[in-house]
Amino acid sequence: MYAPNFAAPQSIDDAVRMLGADGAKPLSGGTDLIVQLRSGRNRPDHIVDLKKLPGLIGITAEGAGFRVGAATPGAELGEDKAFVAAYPGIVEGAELIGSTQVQGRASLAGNLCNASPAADSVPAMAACGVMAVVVGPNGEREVPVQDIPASPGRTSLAKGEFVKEFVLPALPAKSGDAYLRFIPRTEMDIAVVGAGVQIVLADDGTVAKASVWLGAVAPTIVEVDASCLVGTKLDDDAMAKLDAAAQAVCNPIDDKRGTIEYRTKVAGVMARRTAEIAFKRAGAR
Amino acid sequence: MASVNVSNQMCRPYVGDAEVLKLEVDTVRALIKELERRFPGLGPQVEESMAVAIDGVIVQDTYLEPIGPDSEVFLIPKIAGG
Amino acid sequence: MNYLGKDVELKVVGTRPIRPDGVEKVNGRASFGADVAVSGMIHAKVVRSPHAHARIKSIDTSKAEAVKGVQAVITGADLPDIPSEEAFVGEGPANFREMSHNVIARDKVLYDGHAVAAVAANTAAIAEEAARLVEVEYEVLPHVISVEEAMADGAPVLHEDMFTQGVDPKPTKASNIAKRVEFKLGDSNAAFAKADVIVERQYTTQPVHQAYIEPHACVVSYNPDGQAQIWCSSQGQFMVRAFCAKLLGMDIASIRVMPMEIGGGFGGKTLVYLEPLALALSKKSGRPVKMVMSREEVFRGSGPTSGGTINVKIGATKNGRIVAAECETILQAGAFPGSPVGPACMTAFACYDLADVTAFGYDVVSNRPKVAAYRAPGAPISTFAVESAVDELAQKLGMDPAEFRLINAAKNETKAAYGPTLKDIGYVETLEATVASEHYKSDLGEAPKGKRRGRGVASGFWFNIGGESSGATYVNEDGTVSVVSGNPDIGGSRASMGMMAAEVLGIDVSRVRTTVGDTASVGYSFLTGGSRVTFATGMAVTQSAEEVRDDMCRRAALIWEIDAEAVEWRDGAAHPAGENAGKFDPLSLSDIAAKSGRTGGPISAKCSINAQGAGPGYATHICDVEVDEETGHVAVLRYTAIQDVGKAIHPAYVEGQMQGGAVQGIGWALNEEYIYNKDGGLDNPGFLDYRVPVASDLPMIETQLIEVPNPRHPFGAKGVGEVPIVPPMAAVANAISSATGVRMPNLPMSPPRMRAALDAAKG
Amino acid sequence: MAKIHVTTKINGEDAEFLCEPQQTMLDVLRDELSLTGSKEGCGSGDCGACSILVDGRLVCSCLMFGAEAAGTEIMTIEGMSDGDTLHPLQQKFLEHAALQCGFCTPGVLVASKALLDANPNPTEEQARYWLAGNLCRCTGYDKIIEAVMDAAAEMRGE
Repeated sequence: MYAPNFAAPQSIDDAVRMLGADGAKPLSGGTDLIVQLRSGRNRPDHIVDLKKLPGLIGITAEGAGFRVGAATPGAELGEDKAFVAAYPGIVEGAELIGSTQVQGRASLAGNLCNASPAADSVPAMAACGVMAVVVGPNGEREVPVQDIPASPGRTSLAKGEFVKEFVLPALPAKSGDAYLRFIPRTEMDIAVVGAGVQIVLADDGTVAKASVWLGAVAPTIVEVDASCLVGTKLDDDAMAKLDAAAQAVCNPIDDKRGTIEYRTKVAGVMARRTAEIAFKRAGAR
Repeated sequence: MASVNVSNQMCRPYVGDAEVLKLEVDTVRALIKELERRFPGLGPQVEESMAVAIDGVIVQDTYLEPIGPDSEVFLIPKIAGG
Repeated sequence: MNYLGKDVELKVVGTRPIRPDGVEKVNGRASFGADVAVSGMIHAKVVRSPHAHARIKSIDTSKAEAVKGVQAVITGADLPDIPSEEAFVGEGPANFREMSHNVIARDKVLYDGHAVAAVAANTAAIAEEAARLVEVEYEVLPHVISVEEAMADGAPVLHEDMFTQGVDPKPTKASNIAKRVEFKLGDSNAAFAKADVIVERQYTTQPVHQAYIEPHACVVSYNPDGQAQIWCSSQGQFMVRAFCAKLLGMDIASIRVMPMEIGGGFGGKTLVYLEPLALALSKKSGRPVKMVMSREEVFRGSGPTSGGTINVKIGATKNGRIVAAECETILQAGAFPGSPVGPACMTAFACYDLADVTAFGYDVVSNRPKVAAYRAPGAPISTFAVESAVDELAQKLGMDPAEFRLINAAKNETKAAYGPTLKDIGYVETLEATVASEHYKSDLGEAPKGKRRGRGVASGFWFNIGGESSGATYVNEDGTVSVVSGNPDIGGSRASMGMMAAEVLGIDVSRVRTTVGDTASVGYSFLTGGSRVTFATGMAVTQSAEEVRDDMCRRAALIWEIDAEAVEWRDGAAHPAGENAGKFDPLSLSDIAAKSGRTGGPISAKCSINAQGAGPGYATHICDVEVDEETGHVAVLRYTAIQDVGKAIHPAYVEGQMQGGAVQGIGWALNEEYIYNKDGGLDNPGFLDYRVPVASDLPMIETQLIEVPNPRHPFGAKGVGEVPIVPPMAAVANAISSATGVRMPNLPMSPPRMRAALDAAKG
Repeated sequence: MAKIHVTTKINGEDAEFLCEPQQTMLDVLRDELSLTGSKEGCGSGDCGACSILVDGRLVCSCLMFGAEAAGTEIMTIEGMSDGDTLHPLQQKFLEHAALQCGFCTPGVLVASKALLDANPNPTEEQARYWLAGNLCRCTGYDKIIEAVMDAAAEMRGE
């Protein structure tokens, strides 16, 4: 009979030790792990619930930035007015993970470490330069979020390591972020294409810096060369170039959620539409 | 006499090219017996697998339904639903 | 008697009381199949084939049997080998031998998910673990998924003993084509010569699942004396009893089935899957056995409806009269014959008054789960094609699509394309209501940049059925009334049964409590399906209430010592009538109930009938869409369903049927499909990727009830549950066409397909 | 591993149970505590029929281990009415015929309560998006949305 151990450590050290055991898996919101466990795809010997660890749930304003506990459910992000005002794109990503019910549990760290290329919060976080604080047997390190997923279902984390929290940098002045995805319905689907964008404006209202990341179009999220937007106000020409640049980085698969051709075309569309929202938000600041 | 349309494909193995028969029958039971008398095998086929439309009203699995002297009778496959 | 006259004042029928089982369903106490627990119960799980087509070389159950807590393991060898025997069930004829082989495979597995063994153990977790240890050795065979593959020369044949029926001469070689059907009126081939405009096109639809939210579940207790009890959710307790008796070789009297609440069926629970296995396991283990499907098992192992390929050709004169029509429908039956190709052909042109029309089709097996009935089986598939073609014809003629349909609409005395003359139908009324509706006249509004808006209409037909039905009315000693129905209540029928009884008895509906009887407490009833319950079982209940009413008049006459004929029943009481009028105070139902012992004993009546003459149903739907040109996403902006319902007994539940059916149709149109991988495995056996509509996908579904009474029903009711799923796919496709100029002949009209079609149209 | 002993609060009352580590909260509710009002429609968080509130937050009980209930307060459909008095949502669902088969109803009601707790005055669109995780195959959602909007209005005293 399959019968794993279950533990909810109270200290980081205990958690690191427990996760160092063979067949140990961290439990955050559990919305991926429990489904995988039930289907038999993933049967950990030890389930280590991280939610009782200090600081794993909650949002702390830190200077002009934030720290977000790794296991904070997405719904909590959307309820924090200051956070929503600062990082609407990351909230959009987090609030698109599954249903209202799923958002009540699913966390940024889970979404990241499940290492699905279609994870909604990851392109948004990557566009904003979010760092993951990783703890493990060798102490603590900060890693850009995009470096955690290695390939579908696999992360770059070493044995015993887990994400403790996320550091969101202070917002540049006149910046705005956004996340959009395309799905066949209006809710409840896995992204066919997701796009996270952060745009920083120069004093003259043109784009000074643009960071554009796409999900679900390659084995991991990919960055789009958005230099074509710099110095523009997203005129038609710049947008056409962005569309082409987005399509150029796609390396998708044909599957039940979309074809290679379709995903590639829609990647361009999503990049443009998301950039437009981020641009407007930046302008409004 | 009732005019009985047997053009449906399910009747064809028994009736050949016949389409409309004039039959002296007053109930579905009588209809089945008469069809069986004329075309052996058609009786059970109608009884088990077909519905009878009498003047536009579809009946199935019943002997009792009356057939009027000038009724239009149509044999069609039985119908169920979801 | 009937209550149809203009002078009949209905007090209950046509109102919207709260359903009798309502409170239980909002406080969580209603008991569904998986909620049952009985003493000593153990749990069982099915072992399913991972292959689409394979010969079973051997099954080794020893490792599973050795697991601690395992009580019994069965394979196909544990079910009796029964002869081939046709029966009429669900959507059409079925063969019990094939049903048995579908419930558990014998020498071959025929689809991914086909049951091969089952394990019963002390807990569901142990059963699941042990099921993984059942070792099946397969010889994998080549498989076929689509009808085109299945019909191709040299295709792997599923059943070596299957020869196409309905073709002349009879084939000598086995194939995957089970039968050919044909319906013909006049000479369509010659009549095309009269046409000024012809539309000819091929359409395809994908199999879609009924996707009821409650997975199949049952508890079965087989006792050493050979008696068995079954608690399960199904569309027919008598169906479960009959099929289990057949498949296990038992007497019908030895099986009692308790109908639990059913969490949706839509045709998909008109068959047995788990019950025979649970019976065999209970017999073998000596314990009551519970079986519950997972959602994945529901998708892989229970019936969707057919997908199909439909070729339509319709010709019309330039003044808008259709002169010739042909439709070929090829349907997937799944692993065993029995697709609804017959009704698909019969319904294809049932909306139109045509002199020269041919509809024919093929029933084709392939390595997919055997199809089950789904709301108006077959009709949505052929109708999608025909109603798309009719729309295209109207476009070519430059005519309004509703007006074009009005010119050609079937009316009373129209000879239906499938044969009989139509009677008491309300199709024209739905079209007139469409044209007159605020929705149809309204402006579509301006679409945002990059999006296009359009409006479509489409119509649909379903026969509706009657059939064997039982109901009973009991007058209780306190003056309340108990009504028992022989049919599982799948969408509020207990309310409508109670309302019809209350109307007959002239009492408030709150005094009538309706329950669904088990197989030992009410007469036989054919299953809940075919939109038949309110019509047919409603007739039985009405007649039983009438008998009770007449009996109460006799009791009053006895008390008053006058002739029974001199008593009339009104407003819930017996009144002396004729020359006795006013001589005695009325005796209420409660007064008579209180004296029932003295006047002859309990007052009750049971009624078992074979209801005939269910009136056919027609509907017309209006759909507004907005198409995103860049993503191909289609949003339904506004939707109206207009339907002839005969007489709405409980209008809220009639509207509910129309809204639910329309939304299932919208799902079928836009996103739902079975997706198979190259190995013949089902790729989307879950609600994540089998995409049924969610609340945010939809607008309010507006309804308009047209009431053209069915004179064969005491209150004029017609079946209403199935028609609403027939028009939506074409209504959506026609709206897309009006928005974009692009015709979408292939379902689902999912975003990748829509975008590809838009790109292709741009060239 | 031995069973885990969990103490929690369910529908306002102290509760304790033993569960296997891998048992979901839904399994615990249904199999250990005989609270069968929460339903399993999918077991993967896609249908919402098992919706419960944990410390006031809406979750799928099929996506939570029973062991995680320790120290929380849980509300299930069985705790929605106040004694014999139905919650306004329950009453409106009955009045609007917002259920047909009734299988999704417990989950839809719990989710609707969470919506109105968080937002007493939702727009139709907000209600539809909030309830997107509760599949209903019978009603087409129309009467559910009507009932939720009507209950919200009544609870606001309108």
